[in-house]
Amino acid sequence: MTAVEANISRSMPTRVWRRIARYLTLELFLGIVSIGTIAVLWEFANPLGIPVLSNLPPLSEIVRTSQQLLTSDLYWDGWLLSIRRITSGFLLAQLIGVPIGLLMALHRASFEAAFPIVEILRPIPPVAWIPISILFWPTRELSVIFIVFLGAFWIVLLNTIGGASNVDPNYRRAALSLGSTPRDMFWRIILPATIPSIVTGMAVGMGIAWEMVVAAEMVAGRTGLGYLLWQSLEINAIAQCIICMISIGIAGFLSSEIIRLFGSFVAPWQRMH
Amino acid sequence: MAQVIAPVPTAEIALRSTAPWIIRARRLLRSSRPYYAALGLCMFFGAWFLLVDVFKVWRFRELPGLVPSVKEWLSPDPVYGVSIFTAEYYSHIWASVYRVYSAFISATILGIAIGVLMGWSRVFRGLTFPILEMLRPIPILAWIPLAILLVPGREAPIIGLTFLAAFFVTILNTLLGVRSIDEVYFRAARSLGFSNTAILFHVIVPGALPYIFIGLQIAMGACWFSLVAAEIVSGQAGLGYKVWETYYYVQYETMVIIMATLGLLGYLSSALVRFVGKRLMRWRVRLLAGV
Amino acid sequence: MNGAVAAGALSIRHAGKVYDPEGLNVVALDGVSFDIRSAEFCVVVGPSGCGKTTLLNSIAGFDQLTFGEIYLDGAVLARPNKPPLPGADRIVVFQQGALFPWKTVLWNVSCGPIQQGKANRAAAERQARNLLSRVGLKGIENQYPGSLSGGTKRRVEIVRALMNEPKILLLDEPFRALDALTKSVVQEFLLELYDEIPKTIFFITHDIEEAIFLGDRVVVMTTRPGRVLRTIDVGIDRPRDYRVLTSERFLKLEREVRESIHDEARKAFEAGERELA
Amino acid sequence: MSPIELTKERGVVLSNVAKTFGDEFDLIPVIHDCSFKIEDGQFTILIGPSGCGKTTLINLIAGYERPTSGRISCDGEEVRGPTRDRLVLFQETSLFPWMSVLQNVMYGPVVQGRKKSAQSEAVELLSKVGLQDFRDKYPNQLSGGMQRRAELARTLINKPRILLMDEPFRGLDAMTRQLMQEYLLKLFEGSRQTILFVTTEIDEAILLGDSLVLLSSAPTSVRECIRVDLPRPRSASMLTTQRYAQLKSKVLAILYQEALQSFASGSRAAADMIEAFELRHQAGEP
Repeated sequence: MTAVEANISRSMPTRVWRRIARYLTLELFLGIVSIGTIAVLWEFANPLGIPVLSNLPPLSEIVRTSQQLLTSDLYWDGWLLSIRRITSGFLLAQLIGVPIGLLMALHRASFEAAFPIVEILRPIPPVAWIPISILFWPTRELSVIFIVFLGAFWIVLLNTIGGASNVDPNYRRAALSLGSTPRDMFWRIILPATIPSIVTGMAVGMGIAWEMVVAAEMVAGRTGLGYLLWQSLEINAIAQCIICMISIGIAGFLSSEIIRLFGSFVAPWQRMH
Repeated sequence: MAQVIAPVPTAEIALRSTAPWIIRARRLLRSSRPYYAALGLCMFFGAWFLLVDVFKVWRFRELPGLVPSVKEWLSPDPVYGVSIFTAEYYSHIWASVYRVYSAFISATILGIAIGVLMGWSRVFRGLTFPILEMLRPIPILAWIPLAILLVPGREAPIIGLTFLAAFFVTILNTLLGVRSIDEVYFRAARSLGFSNTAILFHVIVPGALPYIFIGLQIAMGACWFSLVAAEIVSGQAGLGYKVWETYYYVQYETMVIIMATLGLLGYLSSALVRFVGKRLMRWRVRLLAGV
Repeated sequence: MNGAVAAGALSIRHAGKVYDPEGLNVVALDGVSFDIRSAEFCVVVGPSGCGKTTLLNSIAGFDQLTFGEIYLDGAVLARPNKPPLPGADRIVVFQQGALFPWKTVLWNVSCGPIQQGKANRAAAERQARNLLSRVGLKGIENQYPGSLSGGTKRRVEIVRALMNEPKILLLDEPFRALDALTKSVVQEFLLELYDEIPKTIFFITHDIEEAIFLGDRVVVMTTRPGRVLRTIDVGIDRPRDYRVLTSERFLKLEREVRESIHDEARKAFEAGERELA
Repeated sequence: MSPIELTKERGVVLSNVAKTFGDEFDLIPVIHDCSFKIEDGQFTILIGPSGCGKTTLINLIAGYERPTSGRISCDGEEVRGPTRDRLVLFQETSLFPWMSVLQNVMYGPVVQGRKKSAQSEAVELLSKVGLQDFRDKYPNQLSGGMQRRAELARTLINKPRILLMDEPFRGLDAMTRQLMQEYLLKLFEGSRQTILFVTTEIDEAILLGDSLVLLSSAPTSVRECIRVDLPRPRSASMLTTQRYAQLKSKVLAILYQEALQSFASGSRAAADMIEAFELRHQAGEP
């Protein structure tokens, strides 16, 4: 208990205070202070002449433009389209990445054959694939989804391989001794033990998927949050730019929260510490 | 391999005196890895060649062929002026490498400094962590328009973006690393009379190093990802810009060369970070058995 | 090294520790008092949760007392809520080991005097090499702790502590993680060092056999809230070796302590199991 | 090597077993030449200095590893691979963290096709080990002692011919360890289940064991076999009897030399090498 908390709690010796004090930690107090000062500095940046913040429109203007934007259909269509692209690209990456990852982890020959190819293709930034994707896929939509797919695919593949090949040998040996058939070993031992790494791969993959949707819509898309962001760049609307950025940030945050919830549902034993 | 293995007396369990890399090489050759790897690569390039160059299956006919691309890459006087013999190729490489490494190194230094500060003082962490957590979910590429509108010049926005990609990751992993150091090492250091700076250099930084290098690996990958996007939008030179320019002017073979080069540079950069990590963290070498 | 100044007399007066004074009022240490003469090997033994670690940390400066005082050589060391600063006069050998894994053995052993400015690097390293070879640990100076066995790591850490010529050596169940055979070897190593370099030692453990084998005086503590149940003068002459373990006096003492502590430990265990159920 | 006639009598027989790890580049002999017998219905103890290859012996008997030379037979047939006749309790818990305690215990019967009776057997065994209220909890919600008891239940439900235990109580605190020892004694004296128990604690070895197999330091061979003629049922009070003290000093004298020998052989002590190798090998290096 730090000094600050100690004297706060000593002044109100009731049990109720114990529960409040748990939330009123030092971090909460400092967090409010720091975010508050930045908001104030941002709002009055121009009169105060603060270097970076003064080039940005004041906070109030951003809030005003956001009200207009939130009511426009373009904005919400953007959300729907981006989410549709993300889900299809992301789900495809899991449906293909996890099985291949498990195969490569459990079958040595396929790992030794496929891994060099992974080592060649993975370092190529997915954004660099956009031209090839546009050439190859018949429609713009498919080319954007392919880029999102690439962003999430490598991560979940490597995490699955890592998870499945590092299963604690004592689990495998115990299961073998208890008389498990190869099918039992896979479904009851290897797969459950790998689930936590797969979920980590999905969470990181989702973050990169959102990066890729922004880039792909920037270049190839005609719609979506990413495209809206580029349009505001063209017409020099900084306020709209910032709102789109924040919206994408919120979307990214929400989707990784969904993955985390999915993870705690699929691997309940993880959080039971 | 049913050799008779003579029991070696315990006193001198000596490793054969041959150099370790020879041992690794001979072990590798005896294992099945190189042969399957060769098989895998043949299948990949074979498929590319058959699908695109030979049978032009379905949509593959739109793509650049394997043979023309390799020919262009290796020819002393390439059709579109970019091959391993032309200066232009290396100028683009240098432009990209310069941007990535200047951004990466500055992000590493600043990131580690701030990460250590956040790990060390609870007040500083209280002030800075919320801001970091708010900015982190925003995809790096979403910063591009703001960078272009606000940051003057041509090089600065690109390097700034690549810096951001590495900066957040490094801070977070350094913070994670500092928090992972067992309290017992701080107590031991204090009772042995270490000053604060001594604790910083001899306990905090080395202790956090393993996490820091996990962060640096991710950061290097993120740098190359963001560099290409930034160069496509606002670059004049650099591999990312060149990818888009060759697509625009229908020079598809050169586009494949640039993509392959990006892949190679990405791989070499990560390998470099791993190598530096191994050197700095020799103490993590597995036990005597020399794993 | 032998002319260590004859200091390190410790006296603990009604030391007490209450956790979370506002809420649940958990009394960890309930007025513990005993003295340790200079250069005496004192062992505190008791079940888990009897506050022996709190006592050790209060001496070392990592924890603070709620009431009572601790004096070192007559001067006040710790007062309620005013813990002493950790220092080289009270070096702790921790339970899970605290050799810096990222530094070589030589660096670890010689860093104390260097960081305190008592010696320059060359002198400290020479002294470290000399001490290491004297205790039979020659040849591992340039290795990293990660590549040493459990027993060797413990011995290096004890050498690192002694390099600083502390007034008191504090040992917090240092051999708990070792298997029994390695433990007996390292225990004997500590005894040999103690015979050669007399030093006040404050050793805590839950292993009765270890307490009697090592200590001149054994302080037996009750389970929570920690109180001194009884103090025993072992009275087995030194140097001691493993044959002592099966001597008549040793077995009598062990039976004595085991009975007085057995029901204490069962109470602590049941409390522990209940918390989990 | 003369073809050793495989004795038909019950129990496990090791004859001139040797095991060497690594390939021809870095050869580490872990077990030099081990021959001993684990009689049926007996509580046999394997005891030796740390890093002397005890874990490797367990793996060889369980069938996870093949001996480099020599032969291991169980009830006359040669040991080929892991079976439910020879089940292992590892040093660290190997309860499947993703299954509840009940599912863990039922795993054996379920995969062996006895689904129907599995649940009732498991519930009955769990109440015998005192974990009936924890059946739906996950392993990481249990204390060290409880995890060990759950693992014992998971093993005993398959009625193994021999129970192999690799320092199972090492991580437990003194009190829990004592209670687990008493519990294991009650279990053994009730069912005469054949047990091979690896430990480095001499008190534990003498309290529990009928016969002690003393191992040398690395590479391991059998130094001596000692019979423990303390009466059954055993109790902790026997720890301070005179007969016990004689046994202990005899065992201590032999093993103390071995522990010293593994320390004395220079900085690259063989024990460090073996301990490191076993850690690496246990981590399942292919």
